[in-house]
Amino acid sequence: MPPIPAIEDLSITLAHYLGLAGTVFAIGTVIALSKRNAVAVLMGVELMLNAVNLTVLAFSRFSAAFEEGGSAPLEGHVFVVFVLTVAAAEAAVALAMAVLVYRRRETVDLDRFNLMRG
Amino acid sequence: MILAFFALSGLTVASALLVFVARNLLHALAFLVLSFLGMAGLFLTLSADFIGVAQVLIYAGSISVLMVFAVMLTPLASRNNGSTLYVIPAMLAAGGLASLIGFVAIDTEWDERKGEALGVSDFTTTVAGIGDLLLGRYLLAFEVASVLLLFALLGAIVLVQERRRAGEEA
Amino acid sequence: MSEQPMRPATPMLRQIAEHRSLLQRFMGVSKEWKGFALLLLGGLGLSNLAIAYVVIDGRLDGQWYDIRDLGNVTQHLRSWMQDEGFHPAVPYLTTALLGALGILSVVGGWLLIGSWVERRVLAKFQIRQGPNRTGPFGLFQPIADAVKLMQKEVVIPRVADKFLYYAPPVIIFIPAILGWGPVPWAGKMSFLDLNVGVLYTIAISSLGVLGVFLAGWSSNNHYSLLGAMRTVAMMVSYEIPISLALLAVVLLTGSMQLSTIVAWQANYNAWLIFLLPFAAFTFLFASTAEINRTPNDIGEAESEIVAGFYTEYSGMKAGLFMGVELGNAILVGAMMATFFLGGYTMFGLETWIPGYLILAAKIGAVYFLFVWLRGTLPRFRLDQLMGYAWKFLIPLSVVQVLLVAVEASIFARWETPALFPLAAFALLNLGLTVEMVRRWAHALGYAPEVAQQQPVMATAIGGLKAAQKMRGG
Amino acid sequence: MPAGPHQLLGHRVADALEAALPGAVIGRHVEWIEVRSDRVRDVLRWLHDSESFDAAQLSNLTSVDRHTHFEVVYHLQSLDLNHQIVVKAIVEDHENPLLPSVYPVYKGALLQEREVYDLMGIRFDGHPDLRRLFLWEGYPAFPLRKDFLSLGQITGKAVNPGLQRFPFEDKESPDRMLNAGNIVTGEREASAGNAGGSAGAGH
Amino acid sequence: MNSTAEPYVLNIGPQHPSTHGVFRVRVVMDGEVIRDLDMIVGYLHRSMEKLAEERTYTQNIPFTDRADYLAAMSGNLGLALGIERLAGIDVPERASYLRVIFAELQRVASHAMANGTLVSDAGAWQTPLLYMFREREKILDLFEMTCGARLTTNYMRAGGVSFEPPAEFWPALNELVAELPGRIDEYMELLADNEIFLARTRGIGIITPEDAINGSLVGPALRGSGVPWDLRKAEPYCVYDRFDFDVPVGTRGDVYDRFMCRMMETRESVRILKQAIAQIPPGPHKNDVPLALRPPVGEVYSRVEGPRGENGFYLVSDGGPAPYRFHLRAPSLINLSLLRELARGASLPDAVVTLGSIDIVVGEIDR
Repeated sequence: MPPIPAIEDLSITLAHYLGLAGTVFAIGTVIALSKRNAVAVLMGVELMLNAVNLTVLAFSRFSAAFEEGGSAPLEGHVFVVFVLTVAAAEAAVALAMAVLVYRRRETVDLDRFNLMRG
Repeated sequence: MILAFFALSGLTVASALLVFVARNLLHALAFLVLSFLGMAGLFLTLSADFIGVAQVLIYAGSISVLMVFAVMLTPLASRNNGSTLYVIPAMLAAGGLASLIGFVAIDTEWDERKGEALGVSDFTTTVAGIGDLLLGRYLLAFEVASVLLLFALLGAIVLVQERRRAGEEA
Repeated sequence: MSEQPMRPATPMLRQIAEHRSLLQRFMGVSKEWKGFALLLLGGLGLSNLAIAYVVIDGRLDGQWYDIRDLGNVTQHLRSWMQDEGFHPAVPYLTTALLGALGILSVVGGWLLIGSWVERRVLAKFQIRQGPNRTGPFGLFQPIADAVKLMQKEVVIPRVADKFLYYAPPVIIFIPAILGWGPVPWAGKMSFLDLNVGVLYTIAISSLGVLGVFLAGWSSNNHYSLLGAMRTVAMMVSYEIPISLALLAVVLLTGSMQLSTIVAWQANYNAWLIFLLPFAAFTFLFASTAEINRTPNDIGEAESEIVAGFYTEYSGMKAGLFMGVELGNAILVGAMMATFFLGGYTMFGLETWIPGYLILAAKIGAVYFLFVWLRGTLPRFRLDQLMGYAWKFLIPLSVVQVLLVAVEASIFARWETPALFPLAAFALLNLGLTVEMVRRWAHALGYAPEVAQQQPVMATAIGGLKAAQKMRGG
Repeated sequence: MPAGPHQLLGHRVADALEAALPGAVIGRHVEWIEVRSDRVRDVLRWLHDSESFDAAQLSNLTSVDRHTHFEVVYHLQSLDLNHQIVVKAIVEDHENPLLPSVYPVYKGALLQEREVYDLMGIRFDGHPDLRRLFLWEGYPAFPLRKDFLSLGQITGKAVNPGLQRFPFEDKESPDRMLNAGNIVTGEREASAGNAGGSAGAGH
Repeated sequence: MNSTAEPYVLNIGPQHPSTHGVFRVRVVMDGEVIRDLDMIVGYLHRSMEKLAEERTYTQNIPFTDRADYLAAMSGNLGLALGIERLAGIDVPERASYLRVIFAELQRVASHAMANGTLVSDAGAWQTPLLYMFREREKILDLFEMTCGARLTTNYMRAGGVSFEPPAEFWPALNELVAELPGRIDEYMELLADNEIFLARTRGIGIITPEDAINGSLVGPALRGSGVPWDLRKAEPYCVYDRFDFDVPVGTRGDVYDRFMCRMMETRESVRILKQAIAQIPPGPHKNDVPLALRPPVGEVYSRVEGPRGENGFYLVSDGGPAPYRFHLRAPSLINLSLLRELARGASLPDAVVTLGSIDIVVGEIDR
């Protein structure tokens, strides 16, 4: 185990961001897997997407090309833009479905959705 | 910079945890928005100004409002934020996932640029670059994404209309 | 007896007859005091002229004590601190804190002045006096109000969700302050000159929605919830016209940076309100919906849902809501001035008098417009407002964005003086806007000549048969 | 002559009614007609539908307590012909007054009949929403009846049986039935001293 | 908006800005739409009809001030006419003219109040209300000059009016009558073509003439529906048959028509005022009538066209000094008969505007 560096020597590296993203992703996973309410599950999914965005941006920021070239590598940013787009679309449709499911089945409790059980 | 990173990450992780813990769905929603805002701050530390602001606009401003509507359209009884029986396996799986990611993050020798994440000099504009890329190399993907948004819009409208018809029949 | 002036018969008439205007009262004071006041005024004017001469002369230009642009001062301070060898974070933090303090004091000052102006001007519109007891012209009334609000007991509903009840006054105050960040007060005087300033503005304005909703929901009152749902629906809807209007601005000026937009307008001596009249109107109208001002104040429609989302708030919490409402009005004034009215510039006048004063004057003008609207217009209904946004503003804004895109591409390829294309664009946009609005309104079924059908005069009385006869004839 | 300037003579209305609805009219007067209380809806419907009377509007509905019976007074207005018809329904049963509601004929009777029920205690059969209007549910008396309070009146009438003191709303009681002991019917003399004492304390 | 949410009960009033007093409505709402409505009145109930049975006829006149406190003169006039007809009392001609003048002034004042509050209900932040208050203040000043009171005038008496107006009354009245048409034009300019006001009031709260007649609606609510019915023309009391005036009648029966009918009635009132000022004869303002009046046994239903419609007074005399039965026909209450039908299916803002256009006075509803 390496010694903990003093606060002056500490610099934020890619690993910090990746660890943070992993933590948030894990929390999102727990929420998405364990929550009963459909909206809460969606919250977990959004958190997971956010963590992924953070990872992508960190990679973009800490890539070697950033230092070398004059222009920043913005592919990661473009990727995040698409993720945001898809997240917005997904949220709209998923929430509409949650409301619809409530109208049909009078509940948003995911445990009660047993249509496939036959 | 260090302070900013740790404060923002602390805010993000703590609010994300509170989303899990909160009893009331609307409390969870409030914490979720806080988490989104912390995440936007983290984006800014990565000199992603456009993405940071877009994060605020889309997540904190719009998706949270969508969720508010979804919560309000469901009755009072289903506004709790309870967990299912899967909470223990889910936590185990997530813990494994987090440790795996952490292990990979620490263990890999990244070909990365060292130093402080945010200096003044490299906080350049990203908007023009993103715009060039979106309308240049990724034009097809951009168009597909716009079509996806359109279909999401139409899909939501169709769902709503079907719901209304079902309500009239009932 | 009839020669003598008649004594007014009622106490109120007597009071009116004995009332003297301020001018009359001034003319009545003694000669010494009059001379003193005139001397004072004259001295002030002369000294101002002297200062103006020094400024125009150019002797103050570029110096840190040039108060025409307070950005000089902070920049000077920052470079001095960097030269002195402080830790690199210190100069930035110091200037940032100074700027934040400046913004806070500006907002606070506007809150005090704005509430007085609103009450006073509204009173004049409504042929009454307005606050006139606390201090000269009632100028201290806002302070008295603030003190009163702070002293008042905060009553919390027993069934309220305590956690969420406390948060909203703070939550909605944050965007009202943050929104001032990118506003350029003078050439270098901008706290947060983001290159995504326009996007930042939209993002910040969308943050208030959640505070409003939580306020309405946590109060556990039907009026509050109704007001909150109305406000949320309206704010979400009207973000789209605002975004489209600002998109037209961004397309034409080619920048999302607020200082660049202002510089563009100053460079071409063309305010964007002339070039993009429909965008300006859309921005103004949609802003009134965003910030809950008349004629779109349905979120707190007094005659329907008492006070809307903050019905259950009392004391300083309600005061914060009202303050945010006023502060948002002034913020919209600043945005309107920056985007469409040339910001801190005034056709070259900004080299003579400080730019922040020009911006303040423009903010005041827009704010006066808001007060005027509030004093004049009735309120729309929720469905009418939503229909107005979705059926009218958004389609026309999309058309306008397409038009502006074409114009911008032409303008970018234009070599010779920009006067001709800009004049052509202004005329074209104005004409097309008028024509488009007229045709689209008719297509949507707007028919004023039918709506204004007046009652008819009947000379004979009757019942149902007479009514049927009149209706048939 | 206290009749209105455009008031139809009661005899004319009574003659026409006698021909159309025999037995409904039990009294005629120069200003008004008196009809049987159970036929009042038929009478009003006939007047409303008839061409020559055209009683299109029920302009006023009120009631008078005559100690032995109630009169429910209907002022009907014809807008086209510009005349007024006064119909009085005589409700003989003073203990339990009941007569048919005219709401099916005149929608304007909705609140006026509620008011009469509230203040005079006359129930209307067929009224869609017969509740107290001004006073709350469970108010122990009907104030416009002449025997509302047992105190004497300046008109010189004898002391009536009725409430000992003015009733008040009992907010504690869940159904807001209030001071039931206030209603004195038979044993008034027995508890007179007690009630009088409380009335004195109240003042 | 969220039209599929579960219905909930909203309690509007008794303290609410748009109920014009202590009027309470319990509303079952589905989102913004009203599903059902139950009005609860009686917060201002003073049991006038019962109290009147223990007071003499003259003592009962102040009750009419307190019933419709925005149109005290009209209430006074109705009761005074009733007493006169019951007891067979003559009125001097000058008194009749004075009665007409004051009743019309009262109508202008009351309509100003009604229209101002209606526009206020539609969301204009009190500006039209305060403008209309300006004229109302002047009219109330005239009342104060004449009888010392502004609201509860207690002016008409059986056999005439209580006071002759003072000398300064007539110039002030002339001035007011001269400036009123301009003021009315000003309000018409502000409101009649206002797009937002039209959007809020056109096609809202439509009452058909059949419903209006059958629902016992009177006054501007009836005339707004297109029924040309005005008691001043149908049953000319006082000296109304000597004046030339028209009756404004709405074409669609919506809120805007009721508003405009009031506006134009104000103009007609000014016409009547001008003619009355020109024609008023000299003479006594009052006939001597015994204080403790004992009318013969009989009953009378007298009515006048008040600002809110037919102000009816049903008096039953048993020969004593006090009426045996005293009933006020309250137009405010009876005009509300159709409120439930109008409000069901309307949205909350529409219902508020509709209620404002019916123009209720709670003192008269509750009595």
